[in-house]
Amino acid sequence: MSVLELIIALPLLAALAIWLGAPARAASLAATSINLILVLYTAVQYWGKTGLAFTYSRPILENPSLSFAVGADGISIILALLTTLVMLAAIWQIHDRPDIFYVSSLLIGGGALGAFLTTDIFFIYAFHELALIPTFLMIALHGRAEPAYRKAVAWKATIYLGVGSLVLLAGLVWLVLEFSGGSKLTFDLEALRSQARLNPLPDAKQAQIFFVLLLGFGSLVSLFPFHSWAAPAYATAPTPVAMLHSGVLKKFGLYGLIRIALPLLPHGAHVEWVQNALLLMLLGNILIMGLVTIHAKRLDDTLANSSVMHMGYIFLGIAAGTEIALKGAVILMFAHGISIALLFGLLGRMRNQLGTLEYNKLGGLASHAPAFTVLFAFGTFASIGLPGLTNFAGEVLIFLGNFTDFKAGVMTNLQWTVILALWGVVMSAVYMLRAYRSIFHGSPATGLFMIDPALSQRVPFIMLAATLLVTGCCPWLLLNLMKSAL
Amino acid sequence: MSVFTIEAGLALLGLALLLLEAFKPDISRRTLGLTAIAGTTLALVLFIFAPHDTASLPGFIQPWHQLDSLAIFYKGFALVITILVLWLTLECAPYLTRFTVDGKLAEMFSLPLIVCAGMMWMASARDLVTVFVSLELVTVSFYVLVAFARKSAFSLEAGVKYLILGALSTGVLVYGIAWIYGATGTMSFDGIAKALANPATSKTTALFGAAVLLCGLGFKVAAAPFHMWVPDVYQGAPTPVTAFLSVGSKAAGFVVLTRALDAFMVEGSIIGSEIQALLLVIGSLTALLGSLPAMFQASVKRLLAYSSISHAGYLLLALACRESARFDLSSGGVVAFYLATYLPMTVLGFLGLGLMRANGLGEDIKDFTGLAKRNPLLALLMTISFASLAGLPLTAGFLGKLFVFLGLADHGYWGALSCAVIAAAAGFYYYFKTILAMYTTEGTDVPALTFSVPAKAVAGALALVILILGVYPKPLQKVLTSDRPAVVAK
Amino acid sequence: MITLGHYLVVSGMLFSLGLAGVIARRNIIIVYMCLEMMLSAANLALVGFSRFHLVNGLPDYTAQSLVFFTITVAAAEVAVGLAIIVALFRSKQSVDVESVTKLQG
Amino acid sequence: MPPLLFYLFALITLGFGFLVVTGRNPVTCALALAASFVGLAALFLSLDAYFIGVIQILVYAGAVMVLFLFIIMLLDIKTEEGKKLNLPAIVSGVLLAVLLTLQIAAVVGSTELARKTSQDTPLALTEAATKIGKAAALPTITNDLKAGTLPDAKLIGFTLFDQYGFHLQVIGLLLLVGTIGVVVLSKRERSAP
Amino acid sequence: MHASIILLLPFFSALVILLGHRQLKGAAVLISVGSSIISFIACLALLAAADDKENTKLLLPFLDIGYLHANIDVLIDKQSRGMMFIVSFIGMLVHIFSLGYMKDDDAKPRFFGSLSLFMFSMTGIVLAGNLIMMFIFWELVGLSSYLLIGHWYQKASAAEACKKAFLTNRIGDFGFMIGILLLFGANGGSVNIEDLTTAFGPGGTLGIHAPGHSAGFTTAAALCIFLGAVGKSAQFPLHVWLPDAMEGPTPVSALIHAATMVAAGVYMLVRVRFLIEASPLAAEIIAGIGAVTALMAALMATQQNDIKRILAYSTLSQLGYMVMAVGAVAMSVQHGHELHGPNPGHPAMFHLYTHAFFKAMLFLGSGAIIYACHHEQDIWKMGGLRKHMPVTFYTFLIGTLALMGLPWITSGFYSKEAILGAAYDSGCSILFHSASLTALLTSFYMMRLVIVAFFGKSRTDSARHAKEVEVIMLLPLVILAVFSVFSAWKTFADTLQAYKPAHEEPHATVLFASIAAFLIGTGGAIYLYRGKDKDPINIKLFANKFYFDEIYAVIVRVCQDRLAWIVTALERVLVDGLVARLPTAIVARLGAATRMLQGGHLQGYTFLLGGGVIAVIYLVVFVLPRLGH
Repeated sequence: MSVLELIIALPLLAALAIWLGAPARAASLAATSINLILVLYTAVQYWGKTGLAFTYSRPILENPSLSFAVGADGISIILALLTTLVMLAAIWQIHDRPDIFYVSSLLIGGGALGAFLTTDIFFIYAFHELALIPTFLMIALHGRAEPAYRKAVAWKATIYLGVGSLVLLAGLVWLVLEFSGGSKLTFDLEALRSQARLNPLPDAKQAQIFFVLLLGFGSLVSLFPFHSWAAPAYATAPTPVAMLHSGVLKKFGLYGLIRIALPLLPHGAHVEWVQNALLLMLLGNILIMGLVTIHAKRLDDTLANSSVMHMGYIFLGIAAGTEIALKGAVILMFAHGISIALLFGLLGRMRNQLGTLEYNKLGGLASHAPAFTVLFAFGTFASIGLPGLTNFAGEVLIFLGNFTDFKAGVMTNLQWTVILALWGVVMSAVYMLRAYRSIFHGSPATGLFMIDPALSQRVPFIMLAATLLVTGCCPWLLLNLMKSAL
Repeated sequence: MSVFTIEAGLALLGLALLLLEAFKPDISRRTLGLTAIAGTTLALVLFIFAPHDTASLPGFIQPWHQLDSLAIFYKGFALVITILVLWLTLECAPYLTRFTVDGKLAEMFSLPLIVCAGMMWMASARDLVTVFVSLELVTVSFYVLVAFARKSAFSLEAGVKYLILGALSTGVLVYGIAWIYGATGTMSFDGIAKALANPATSKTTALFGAAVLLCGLGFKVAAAPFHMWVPDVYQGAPTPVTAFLSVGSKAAGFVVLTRALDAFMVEGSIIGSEIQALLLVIGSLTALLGSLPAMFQASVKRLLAYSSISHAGYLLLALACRESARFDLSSGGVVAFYLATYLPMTVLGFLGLGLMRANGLGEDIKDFTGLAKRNPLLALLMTISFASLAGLPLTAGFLGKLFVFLGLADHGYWGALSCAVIAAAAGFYYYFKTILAMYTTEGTDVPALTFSVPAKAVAGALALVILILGVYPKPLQKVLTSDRPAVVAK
Repeated sequence: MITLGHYLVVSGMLFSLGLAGVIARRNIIIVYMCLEMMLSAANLALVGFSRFHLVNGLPDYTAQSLVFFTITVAAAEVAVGLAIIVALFRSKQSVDVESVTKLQG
Repeated sequence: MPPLLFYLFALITLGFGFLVVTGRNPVTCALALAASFVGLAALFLSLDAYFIGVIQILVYAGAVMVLFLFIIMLLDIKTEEGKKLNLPAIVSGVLLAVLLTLQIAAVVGSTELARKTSQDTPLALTEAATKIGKAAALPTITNDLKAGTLPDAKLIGFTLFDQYGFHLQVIGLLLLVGTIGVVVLSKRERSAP
Repeated sequence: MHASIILLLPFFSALVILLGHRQLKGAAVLISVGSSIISFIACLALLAAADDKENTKLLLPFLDIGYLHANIDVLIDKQSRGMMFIVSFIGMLVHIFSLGYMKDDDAKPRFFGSLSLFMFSMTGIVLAGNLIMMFIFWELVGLSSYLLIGHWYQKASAAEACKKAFLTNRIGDFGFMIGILLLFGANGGSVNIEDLTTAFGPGGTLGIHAPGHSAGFTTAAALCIFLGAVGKSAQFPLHVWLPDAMEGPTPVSALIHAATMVAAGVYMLVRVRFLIEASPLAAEIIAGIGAVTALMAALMATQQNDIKRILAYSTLSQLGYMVMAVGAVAMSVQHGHELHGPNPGHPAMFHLYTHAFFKAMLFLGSGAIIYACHHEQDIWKMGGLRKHMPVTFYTFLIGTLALMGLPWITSGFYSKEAILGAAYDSGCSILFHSASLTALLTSFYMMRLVIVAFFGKSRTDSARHAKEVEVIMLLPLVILAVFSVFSAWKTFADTLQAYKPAHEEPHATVLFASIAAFLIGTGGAIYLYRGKDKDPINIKLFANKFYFDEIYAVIVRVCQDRLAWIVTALERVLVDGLVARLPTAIVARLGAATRMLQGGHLQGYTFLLGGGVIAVIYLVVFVLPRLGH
C-alpha cells in the first residue's frame, strides 16, 4: 500500500459514495481536501529527493507483464498537486447543480491522478481514458448550448480524443514491443526505461515511434492541426469540466511525452524530420491559434483558443528536450493548468450571472465586482506570462532551454522557432488585454449587473490565484521537486 | 465422473425436460427453467471438479475428443453462457411468450442444454467428422431457437434467413471438408497437420480445400463477407437466443476455427502463409464491415449484432497472429481471453435489452433515453457493458483488444492494425451514442423501471466480472496459459 | 478414361448449379432444393476422394461415414427447414424470398 | 464404369439439376431433383460406394423428395408464372456459377490425385482381408473380401458402429432435435383456430 | 541588507494593500507612503556606505537549475546606487504629493498599492544583477504602469491608453527577450551583467577581438536588447504609448512616465553598453533612433495644447536625447575615444539624473495646476496662473529653465552639454546638428508653455478661480526645484553618485550651440506667443503627431485583425475541414455504403456469400501463392 494508491482511490471512492447516496458536496469536498493534504504531504516528503518514490506494485498479469504500479517523481507530484488544486477549486465552485457535476469532477480528477501517479503504461493510458468519459458526457448533457450543438461538440471532442488515444495506443504498443527486450513483454515504465538505456534503438526508428506518439499524445493536447475539438469543447463544457479538462486532463498528453516518449526515445525528437514537423505544428499552435484567438469575439472563445495556443509553448520545451526546457515545460504545464482553471472558473460565474460573454455587450465590470476583477486579472496576467506568476517561469525556462547549445551566429530551426514563438507572447497580451479591457474597463454596460462572489465562493479562486503568485515568485519550490534529471 | 459423462448427461437432461413437458403439459415454465438452470449449474460444478485430461475420457471417445486447456476453457465457457441464457429466458419470458405458440417456452429451456452439449463436443473435437456432427447439432437447434417466437414476424424472418444461409454454409463447409480430405487423405486435425507439413501434398488442392472450409467456418463466426446474416438474425431472434448465438455459437465457431488453423498453419505447413494472409484480410474486413454500418443503427440490438461482427474481426486478427515467443497468451489463448471478456459484456448488453423489453420498452437507442433517471443501476451496468464493448481501459474489453493490437504490431501487420484501429474508433462512436442516450435527461417524463433482485444480482455480477477482468486478468491468464504445442507459421 | 477429375468436375458443376439456383430462385422451397443439391455435390466429391484414398486397398470408409452423416443431417435440416417454411407460409401466405425483407440496414 | 455410362449419369445428374434451377413449377423442380439424385446415386455406385448410392436413393430421392412434394402440395404453391424474374439475381447467379466452376476445374486440373482412374488405383480386396484390423473380427467381411466382393454395407456399418458410435448418437440427437423443431415450428396454436 | 529592504519593502506594501485594500482603507496610504520613506532612508544608507567595489550578491533564489542561475541577485555599483537614489527620492516625493493630489479619489488604496508595486519593480530593474532579473522587473514595471495609467479605467481613453502602453511595451520586450536569449546562449548560460561585461571586455570570449566574435550576432543581440529600451523608453517607432499614458494621474506621469520608468531603457542601455560598443552598426542605429525620436518629439511638442502632453513629448524628446547619447558615446568609443576612467560616467545617465528631477518637478507642477484648475489641461484655457499660484509658478519656471538648459546655472545645461559633446565626439555631424536643433525646439516649446499658461490673462473660469495648492503638494515641488538647479553641481552630483562623466572642457562649438539654442528658442517663443489667446502657428503634421496613431491603427487593422480574420476562416475551412470533416465524411460514406450491403434481401445475401466464397478462393488459390507468400 502506498499513499499514492490512497490518493488515486479517494476521488473514485467518493464518486461511488455519492452514487450510493452520500451527500454530494460534503463528500466530494472532503475527499478532495484530504487529497490535497495528502499530495502536499507527499510533496514535502519528496522535497529534495530524486528518482521514483512511494512506489508499490501489484502485478495483474504475468506476460505481458502488467501491474498496478504506483510511483511518483517530481513531475508526477507537481501534476498531482495541480490536479488536486484544480479539482478542489472546481468542486468548490459548483453551486446549485445536480450531483452528476460532483461525480464527474471526481472521476475526471481521479482519472487524472491515476494517470499521473501510476508507472505502468497500461494504467497510465487507462486512467486517462477513464477521465475522458465523464468529460464527454458532461459536455453533451450539461454543456452550455443548444442540445444539438453541444452534442455535436462533445462528439467532435470524443472522436478526436478517441482516435488520438487509439493512435497513442498503437504507439505505446510499439514501444512495448521494441523495448520489452528478450522474452517477455512488459508495460512497466521503469523496466522499459532501463531497456532503452541498455539497448537504444537506431535514431530512424526512434523518430518513427516518437512521431506516432507525438500524433497520439498531440491530439490529446490539441496540437495543431489536431486541435479543432478543443476550443468548442471548452467553450461549451460545464464549468468544472472545462476547468478540469483544460487545466488538468489535457496535460496528460504532455506528461506522456515527457514521461514516456522522451526517456525511451531520447533521440526521437531530434531527428530532423520529426523535429521540423513538431516545430511546424507548434508554430501552428502559437501563431495560427494566436491569430484565431485575437479574432475571437467572446470570452469563452478567447479562453478556449488561448488554451490551445499556449500548448505550443510546452511543445516547444519538449522539442528542445534540454533539461532546462523540460523543467520549464513542466512548470508551464502546472502554471497553465492553474491559470486556465481559474479563468474558466470565473468565466462560468460570469456566464451564470450575465448570460452573455460577448465583448461588445460587456464592459465596466470592475466597478461592480472588484474582487472578481482582481481574481480575473491574476488569470489574465498569468496567461500573458507576467513575471511573478508561474507561467512566466515556465515560459522563460523553455526559451532559455532552447538556447543552451547556441553557437554564436548560427541559429538552428529550434531557435528560430523560439523567436517566432516569442511573438506569440505579444499576441497573447493582445487578446487577453483586449478581453480584459472590454469586460472590466470602460463604463458599465447597461442592463448587465454582476456582483462579487460571496467570500465562501471566492475561496477556490483565491486559492488558485495564490498558487500562481506563490509558485510564480518562488518557482524554485517546483524546481526543487524536480531535482532528478529529466 | 468424466467430462464426457457430464456432457452426455446434459444432453439427456435436455431430453428429459422435453419429455417432462410433453407428458406434463401443465408444468410451469418457472419449474422447467429453474430445473434447467440447476442442471446446468450442477454440470458446471461437476465439470470444475472433473478430471481435466484426455486420458480421463472414456476410451471410445478418446480418438475424437481431447481435453486440452482450450477445450476445458470453452466447455466451461459454454456452460456459463448456457446458464446465463436460460436465466435470461426466464427473465424475458413475460414478453417472449406473447410470440410463441400457446405461450409455451418449454423447448427454450431444453434445447439450450442440447446446444450446450453440442458446443462442448465441438470444443474438444479432434477431427472434422466430430466437428461436423456437433456443429450441425448446434446449428439445427439454433434454426429452431431463432424461429421459436414465430408469431413475431421478425423472429420468423430471422429463422428463414438463418435457415437458408446456414444451410448454404453447411454445404460450403462439407464441400471444404471434402477437398481437405481429398488433399490430405484424412479428416483428423493431427493427420491434416502432418499431411500439410509434408511438401509432397498438393498445395493447390490443399489451399482450395482450406479456403472453402474456412468460408464455411467463417459463416459460423460471422467473418466478412459471410457475416450478412448476423444483423438480421440477431435482430429478429428472441433476445436470449441472440445472446446465445452471439456468444455461444460464435465461441464454438472460434474453437473449431482455432483447431483448424492450428492444423493449417502448423510449422512447415505448405499453406500456412496463404492462410495467414487470408485471415488478415478477412479479419480486417470483418472488423471494418462490422463497425462502419453500426454507426448508423437505430436499434441497439442490431447495433450489438454489428458489434459482434466487429469483435469477430478482432478475433480473426488474433488468430492470424500466431504464437509470439514473447507472449504467454498464444493466439488461441488471445482468442480465448477475448471471448472470455466478450461473454460478460455481450450478455450484459443483451440482458439489459431483455430487461427493457420485459418492461415494455423497445430496443431502439431512443428507448434508452433517460435510462439513467429511470433506473440508475441499469444505466450504470449498461454503461459498463458498452464501455467494455467499445474497448475502454479498465474494462475487460480493453485487454482483449490490447492483446490483439499487441499481436498485430509484434508481427508488423500494420495494414491490419490500421483497420482494427479504425474499426475501434468507429466503435467508440456507436457505443457512446447509446451511452449518451442513457444519460440524456431531456425528453419525456418517463416512469421508473423496475426489475427483479436476481436480475440485479446477475447483471451486477457480470458488470463486476467485466471490471475485475479489466484490472485483474491474472487468474484468467492462468486458466488459459496454454499447454498446447506451439505452432508457428513459417 | 474416367478419372477422379471427371467426378470432381461433375461435383463442382453440381455445386455451382446449386449455388446459382440458390441465388437466382425466389421460391424458398426451390432454394432449399438447390441447397440439397449443393450438399449432394459435396457428397459426390467426398465419395470420389474416398474411392481414391485407399485404406488397406479398400475405399476410405471414414469419408463415407461422413457422407452418411451428411445425408442424415441434410434430412433433418430439410425437416426443420420445411417446418419453418410452412410457418412462414402460414404467416405470409407466400414462400417468396422477397417476403422476408423487413430486417435490413 | 465405362465412360459412356459415366457421361450419361453425369448428364442426368446435371441436366435434371439444371431443370431444378430453371423449372418454373415447384413440382417439376422436385421431381427433377429426385431424378438428378438418382443419377448421382448411379455415380456413387460407379465409385464402388454402393451403400451410399442406395442411401442416396432411399433417403434423398425417396424420403426427402417426398417431403418436399408433400409440402408443395400442402401449401398449394403456385408456379412462379406471372411473377417477374429477378434478372440481376439470375445474372449474378449464373455468373458466380460459371466462375466457381472454372475455379474448381482449374483446381482439379492441378490436383495430382484427380488424374487417377479406378484402373490405376484398383481395390485390393483380397490383400485387404488381412489388413482390416478389428473388422476382421467379423468373418463375413473377411469372407466377402476373400471372395473378391466388396462388403460395402458391412464395412460402413462396421466403421459407423465401431468408430463412429459417438457420432451416430449425436446424429440421433440431432434428428430428435429436428423432430422437436418441426413440432414446435409447425404446430397450430391451440387457442387460435 | 539595504538592498533587500529597498526591494522587498514596497513588495510587501503592495501585497498587503492589494490583498486587503477594502479592509485597510486609509491605512493603505500610510503603509505605502511609509514604505517609500523607509526605502528612501535605506537608500541614503546605501549611498553612505558606498564604495566603488562592485558586487553582485544573491538575494533570493528564483530559477536555479543546471548551469542556469536566473536568480534575484543585486548588482550594487555606482550606476545602480545613483539610479536608486533618483528612484527612491522622486518616488518618495511623488508619494507625498499624491497624498494631496489623490485625496478625493475613491480608489486611493488601489492607487497607492500600484505605486508601491511600481517602486518594487523599478527598484528591481535598478538593482538587477542579471538580465533575466532585469527582464522580470522590466515586465513588472509594465504592469504597474498599466495599472496606474488605467487607474481611472471607467474612462474609455484611460482604458485604451493602459492597454496600448502595455502592448507597445510588449513589442519591445519581445526584442529584449530575444536579446537575452542570444546572450544567454552565446555566453554559455550566464546573463549576469558582470559576466557579460567580462565576456565582452578585452580578452573576453565575445569581445570584438575574441576569436568567436561575430559582428552579425553582436549587432543582432545589441539591437534586440535595444528594442526593449525602445519600448520602455518610448523611442521611435514605439513612442506612441507615452503621450497616451498621460491619461493616468499626474503624479504617476511624474514618477513613471517622466523620471524613472521611461528612463529605465536608458539605464539598461548604459548597463549593457559593452554590447553596444562592440557593434558599430548597432551604435549608429541607436544613436540615429535617439536623434530621430528627440527631434520628432520636439516638433510634435511645439503644437500640443494639453499641458501634460507637452511635457510628455518633451520627455520623449529628452529620452531620445539620452538614447542618442548612448549611441554616440559608443560610437566615439569605437573611434578610440576613451571615456572610461576610474570613475566612469556617462552623459546619458547624467542627463537621466538631472532630467529626473526637473521633469518630475514639471509634471508635479502641472499636476498642481491641473488640480487647481479642476482638471483642466488645455493651456489655452489657462493663462495668468502666475498670480494665482506663485509658488507653483516659480518652481515650474525653474524646472522649465532647467529643461531648456539655462547656461551655467541649471543642472540641465550641464547634462545637455555633455550630450551635445558626446554627439560632437561621435564623429557624425548629423547627430550633433539634430541634437542642437532639438535643444532649440526644447527651449521654444517650453517657453511657449510657460507663456501661455502662466502669463497673460486667465482665459477661463477654472483658470480664474485657480488657487495655490496645499503645502503637502508644494513641498515636493520646492524640493525638486532645488534639485533642478543644483543637482549637476559637483558636490551634489558626487554625493548622490550621479553618473557624471569626467569633466572635460567643452568644445567651443558645443558651448556655442548650446547657448544659441537656448537663446533662439526662448526668443522665438516669447516673440510668437506673448499675449496671444490663440496659437499663431498651425502645423497639422505636428499637431497630429505625424499621424503615427492613424498609421498604426491601419497596420493593426490590416496586419493583425484582418489577418486574424483570414486565418480564422482558413483554420475553420482547411484545418478543421481536412483533419476533421473530411475523414468523418469519408467514414460516414463508407458506413452508409457498407450498410447498403445489408439490404435485407435473401438473394443479395446468398449472392454475397457465394461471391465471398469465390473471392476467397480466388485470393487464396490464385493470387496469394503467386505473391510469394
